Amino acid sequence: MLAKKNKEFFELMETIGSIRPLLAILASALVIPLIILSRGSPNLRELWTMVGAVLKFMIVFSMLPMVLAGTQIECTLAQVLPGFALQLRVDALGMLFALVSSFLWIITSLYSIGYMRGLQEHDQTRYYSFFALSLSATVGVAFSANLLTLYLFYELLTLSTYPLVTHHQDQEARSSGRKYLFFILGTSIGMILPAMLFIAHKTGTLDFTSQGIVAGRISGQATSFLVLLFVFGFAKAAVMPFHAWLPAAMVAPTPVSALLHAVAVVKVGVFSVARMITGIFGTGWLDDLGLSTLICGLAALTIIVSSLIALSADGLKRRLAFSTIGQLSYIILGVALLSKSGMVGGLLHIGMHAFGKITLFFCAGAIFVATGVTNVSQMVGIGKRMPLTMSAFFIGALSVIGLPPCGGFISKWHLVLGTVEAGQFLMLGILLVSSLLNAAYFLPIVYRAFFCSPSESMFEGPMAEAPTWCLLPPLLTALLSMVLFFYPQPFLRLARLGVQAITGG
Amino acid sequence: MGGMTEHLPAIIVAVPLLAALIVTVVWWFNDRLCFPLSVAAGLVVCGASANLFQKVLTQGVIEYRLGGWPPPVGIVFRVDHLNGLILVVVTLVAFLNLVASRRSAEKEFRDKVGAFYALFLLFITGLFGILITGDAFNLFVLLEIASLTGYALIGIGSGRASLSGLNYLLMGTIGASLYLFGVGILYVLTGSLNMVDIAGILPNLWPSSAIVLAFLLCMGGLFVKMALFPLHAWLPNAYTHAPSVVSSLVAPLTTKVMIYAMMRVALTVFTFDFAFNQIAVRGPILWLAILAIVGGSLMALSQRRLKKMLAYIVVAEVGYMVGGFWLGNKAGMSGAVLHIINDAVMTLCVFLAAAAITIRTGDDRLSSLRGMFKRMPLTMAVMVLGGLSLIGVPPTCGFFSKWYLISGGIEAGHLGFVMALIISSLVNVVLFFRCFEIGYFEPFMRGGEPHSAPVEPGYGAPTVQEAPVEMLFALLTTALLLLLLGLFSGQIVTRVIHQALPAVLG
Amino acid sequence: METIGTLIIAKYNYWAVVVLIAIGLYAMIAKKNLVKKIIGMNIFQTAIILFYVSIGAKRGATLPIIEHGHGESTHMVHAADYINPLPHVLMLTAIVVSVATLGVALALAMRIYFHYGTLEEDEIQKKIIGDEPDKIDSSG
Amino acid sequence: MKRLGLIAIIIFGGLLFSITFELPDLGDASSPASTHVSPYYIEHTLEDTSVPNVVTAILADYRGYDTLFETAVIFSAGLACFFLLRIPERKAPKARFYRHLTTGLTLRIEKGGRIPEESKEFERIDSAWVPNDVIINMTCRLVVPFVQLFALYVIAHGHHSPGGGFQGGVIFGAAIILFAISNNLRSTTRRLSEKSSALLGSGGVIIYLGTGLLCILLGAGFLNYSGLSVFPGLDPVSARSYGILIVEIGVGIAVTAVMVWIYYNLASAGTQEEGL
Amino acid sequence: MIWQLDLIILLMVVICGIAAISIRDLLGAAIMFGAYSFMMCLLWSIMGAVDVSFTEASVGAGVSTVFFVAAVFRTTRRTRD
Repeated sequence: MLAKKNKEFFELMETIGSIRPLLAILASALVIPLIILSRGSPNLRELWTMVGAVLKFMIVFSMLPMVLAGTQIECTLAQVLPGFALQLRVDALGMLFALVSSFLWIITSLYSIGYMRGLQEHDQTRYYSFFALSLSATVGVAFSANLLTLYLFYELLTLSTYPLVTHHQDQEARSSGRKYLFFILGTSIGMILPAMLFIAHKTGTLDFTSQGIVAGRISGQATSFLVLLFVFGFAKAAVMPFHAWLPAAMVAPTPVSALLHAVAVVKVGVFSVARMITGIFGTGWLDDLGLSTLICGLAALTIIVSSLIALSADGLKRRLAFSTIGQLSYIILGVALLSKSGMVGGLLHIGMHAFGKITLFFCAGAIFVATGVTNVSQMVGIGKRMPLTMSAFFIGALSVIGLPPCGGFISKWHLVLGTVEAGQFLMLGILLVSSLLNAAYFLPIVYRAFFCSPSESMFEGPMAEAPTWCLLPPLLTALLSMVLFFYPQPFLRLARLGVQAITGG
Repeated sequence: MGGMTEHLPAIIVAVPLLAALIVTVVWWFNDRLCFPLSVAAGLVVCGASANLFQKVLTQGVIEYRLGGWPPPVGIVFRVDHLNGLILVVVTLVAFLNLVASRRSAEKEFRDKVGAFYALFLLFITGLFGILITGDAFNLFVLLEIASLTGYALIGIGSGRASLSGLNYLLMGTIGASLYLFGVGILYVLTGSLNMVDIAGILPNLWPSSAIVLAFLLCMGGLFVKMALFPLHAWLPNAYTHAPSVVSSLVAPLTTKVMIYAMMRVALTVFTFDFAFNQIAVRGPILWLAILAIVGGSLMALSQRRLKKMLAYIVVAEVGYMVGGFWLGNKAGMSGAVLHIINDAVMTLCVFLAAAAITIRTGDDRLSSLRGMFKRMPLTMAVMVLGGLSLIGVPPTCGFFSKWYLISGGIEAGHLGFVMALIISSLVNVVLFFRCFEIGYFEPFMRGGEPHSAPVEPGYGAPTVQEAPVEMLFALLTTALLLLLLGLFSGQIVTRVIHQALPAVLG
Repeated sequence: METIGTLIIAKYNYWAVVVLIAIGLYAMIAKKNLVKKIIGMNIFQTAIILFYVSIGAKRGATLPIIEHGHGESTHMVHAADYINPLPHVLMLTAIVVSVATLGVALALAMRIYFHYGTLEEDEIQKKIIGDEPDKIDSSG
Repeated sequence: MKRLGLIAIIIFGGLLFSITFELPDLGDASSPASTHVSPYYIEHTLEDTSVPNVVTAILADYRGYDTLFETAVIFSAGLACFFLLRIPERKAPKARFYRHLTTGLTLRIEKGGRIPEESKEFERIDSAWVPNDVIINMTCRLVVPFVQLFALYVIAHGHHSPGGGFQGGVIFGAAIILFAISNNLRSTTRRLSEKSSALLGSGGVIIYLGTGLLCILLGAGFLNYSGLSVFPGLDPVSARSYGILIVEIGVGIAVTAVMVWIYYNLASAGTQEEGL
Repeated sequence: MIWQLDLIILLMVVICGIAAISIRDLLGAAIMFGAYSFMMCLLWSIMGAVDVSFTEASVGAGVSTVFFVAAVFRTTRRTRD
């Protein structure tokens, strides 16, 4: 019955071939030579970065109307293996992610300029080049039509972010970089690659389809094993215990943490997991096997544990990192609930959390640039010195916690609805508890920044904000977080379309 | 010239041989001419092999009778999809290496440049000959010419090189003699030396332990030559102590060509049915391959010299190809053949990069990589690409051959092989990123003092001092090849390699 | 007794080949002196040549040089009258290969002697350990 | 190691031993080796090449390609020994030694001293002690020309009797080596310098390879000497016969030169000064 | 082929071979190797392989031995096994 309905739905759907997805990916990669060539003049170099960013967003955005109209855009690059092509396909899910990441790249680029110049960082050319490369990889993951292509861009992302994470080239960066590679490259080679080959061998295809390709071709036991391999193997999703790289990677310059570890890298992880659940395993098959509970359980565990760790973390970026780990699992949880609202919520959270979390990271960076402070315990009274920054921080925090009037509320609302729909009341409880925990580790920072006795305050004197280019981006993203509450399109529409494509309703 | 194309196979061996002789003569009068002459010969051979491959693709198997005698009376060249493909890659790799060798050859063999180029050309002549010959005994002769020149080229290095060279010579001679012995037994039993002819006669004699022994001797001899674990002992030292320009020639080519010879002997002489169904050697050889992969990788971990580490990686890679071939299914064999060409390019890439670094630092310890990303950015970029390819990261070519090998392992249900491949990939990650870390994090040292303040590696860093132009050209071309082979691997496999595999596999 | 006698007559060359191969291999593996190893290598190679020559032998046949009259040589040549020439040709090549290998091997051995001052493998190993303090680097 | 090697060898030997029973008997005229391909050579050599020595015919024609590379192997060995051992000439030695031929006295002339001019009375030698035995010298001088003559005969008569380019070349080379051993290296290199031996070595192989390539240019295949029949007075069969002769001469030259070349380098440890 | 003669020469070959690898003097070993080669060439000429034995006589017993002697002369006669 369901399958039939699905089929009808797909007949309505159109697929057109176009080179535009490829252009969207290449837009940032192609500016790299220009960036390197103009390494002598910083202004020109950063102009190229901005050109790449804007161009990329425009191309992605130009495909939005088609996707909203229910069209898929396809582009086959090369038939690299018999039966397995490097293929790009833009659907609602990918569009959602690409839109978020390419838009936030523009803002991050602006922020980078302020941050990197403010701190007089070294090797900025390398920094901008690899930044552009990693964005290419991110959009590539978003637009992948099959697991092989996704794997390619996933690995590209890992490698292109390594120099960014270890940008400082000191001992700490070195050990963090090691951890980063160990977890991410190790899992992708050790777990994803064999799992992918196993599926390819058993099914003869790796394409993402709405029903999944595994159903009926691989036994239930093997499927559960594969699910575990994928959920843990995409270590960028930081499901515990494969999360340790994320706090370590916070040694990176803040813009890197902001874009990559709030938006690109980690979201690539959860996006990949979501793709596996919807496109490879198929929701129906997972439901039949009852594996939803397994994934939900893993996610729930990660949510609670990471929130508890975040409570006790003193470094602001470290706290944000653990918060990110928890929020990522929301997305996995939402998708794994397999109920319509839950999935909408999960997918929406990719976007909503991105805006909220990037604001928080921007603020953390701005604080560091302006005062050099990195620990929460040293931020008492900072609201008086940097009121604008801390206001933005407050809004970002609200969004991440999931309170109105911020975008985060919308996604969390859907998640809650989803748990009810799926009848998973335990998960509902966990969502609520974790929201409380979120509030518990964010709000005190804000509270003590503004409301403290003068004797406690560590900052005084007149208002001294961070440089303009560090200040504007967080304000902008904070504003956008609020806007998204009132006007959650096109993300909501995209998420709904995506879920529709999967469940066929 | 239309008439000449039918003589292409002869040209492929005759031209480098002639060039070697002419270089020897010319060198006594003017040593400037050696390099251009060699390069010209390399170009001709590259063109000829590409042309020949094109012909094979359109016309199928090409047979060339030497002296006009039909087989089995005379010797024939037999070029099919398998050796046509490998020939193209081997000629290309040899050519690139020839181009890259210029500066370091002039530096290291100042007054023997002519002899170096002549030996170089004779070496590649031997390899080309092995690739195209259709005669079991002729293969031995060409094997010896390639080996003999290889011993000399390796032994010329400083320090322990001569000892490694002599060890290689002793082991190599045992290998070649075992092979010769195996061919002798085959000759006693069949009365023929032509590969195809022997294959036609052997099935009548099948339940014979003498054939099994002949098979084991041939394989054993080739295993020694290709350094399959546990017969690999000669390889790491030989490749480490050889002059770097020589190791970048010998390392990518020798083992690959020997693996080709193994395939040729197993498939064409003994036939697929015999090698895989009649005798039970598949299992043990597979386990040897697994040991080679794991052992080579682990040994590589404990090395502190770049070239020695790479040499142990070569040992592991031999395991890949041997294992893939002896999986005996279509995916595994395609993977093995694909890996021969990919690995030739990958190994060339990393060994050339190592040579470039050795030229600039005069040292191949891992610590000499310090600050190399600043000092030789392009070389290191190429090395990163080569490393990624050896790790097996898409879209470099190494990923695709690994794909076939692993799926072959899954298809055969041989979990040990799959696990070994994955472990070795992970170890390669550690190996290469250890190198990259040193190059990236540790500042360039000169005379024990950090050349630039470690706090600010960006400023006052040592000036860029890239590899010589010729070498850089070769490096960049190799890097390009790595990507191209990756992107076109689908076509290579379906259009070429599948034609080359025995028909039994479908 | 009779059968054993004929068996010996029929196979003794092969057995000699086996013995010589064993001698050669033993020298290559067990002897520490490099020149001894090289001698062993040559014995090993000649053993295989002997094997080929034994293949070519043909009872009741003569040297593979065809008797012929000048001008009109019309009488039939019977293959059974002449020893199989093909293995001889192959072995000419093999002998030449072995002398070539010998030359290169001796050249290498001389280089080793000039570098280490000895031809004994174990003494060389000791010198290597003494020469290179970073021996750990190159172990294995 | 010793014991382990011994055990391995015994096992290997046992394996080989057990196989011998499967092989055809020694001298068995009906073995496949004697019945499959080799009768063709014996029965067709005369009509194909008009060379009665079947071994020569196979060596230089039927399997001429093998032999080409066999020559190349020898050449490589010469080149390899040169490459490995040759030490570039040292500049101005400290002292020079001369021998007064009639008395057998050795003169040591320090650097800067007056060096005797080229004369029949003095001969330059390399070290204070270079043996000079008149009997050996003279005997060898007498023997060497005959050995060389025999070598030439072996090369030229290879069509009809055992022998050919290789054997002749080696014998010719051995004659020169004999001269070098009995006299000294310096007087030998004066007659056949290292340069000319290297040039002759590659020249010999070039003759072989060139003949093969010439056949291509004349429209036949590589090493197909019947292509030489375009020259006047040759039919394909006699063209093959002459082709074989040319090739054997090439082999002879190459082998002679390379053997001498290897000897020079081995005997003088690469200095080309003081022989055995 | 006279197999009795064959056997005797074979025996000599084996003895020379063993002697060549066991004499504790490299010059002696080289000479024994020459003898070995010469015996081998006799054996082959009895077996009818005249060309091969011709070559072995000149190459194996002749030039090879000279090479060995030259190498030993330039290095050392000493050996411990």
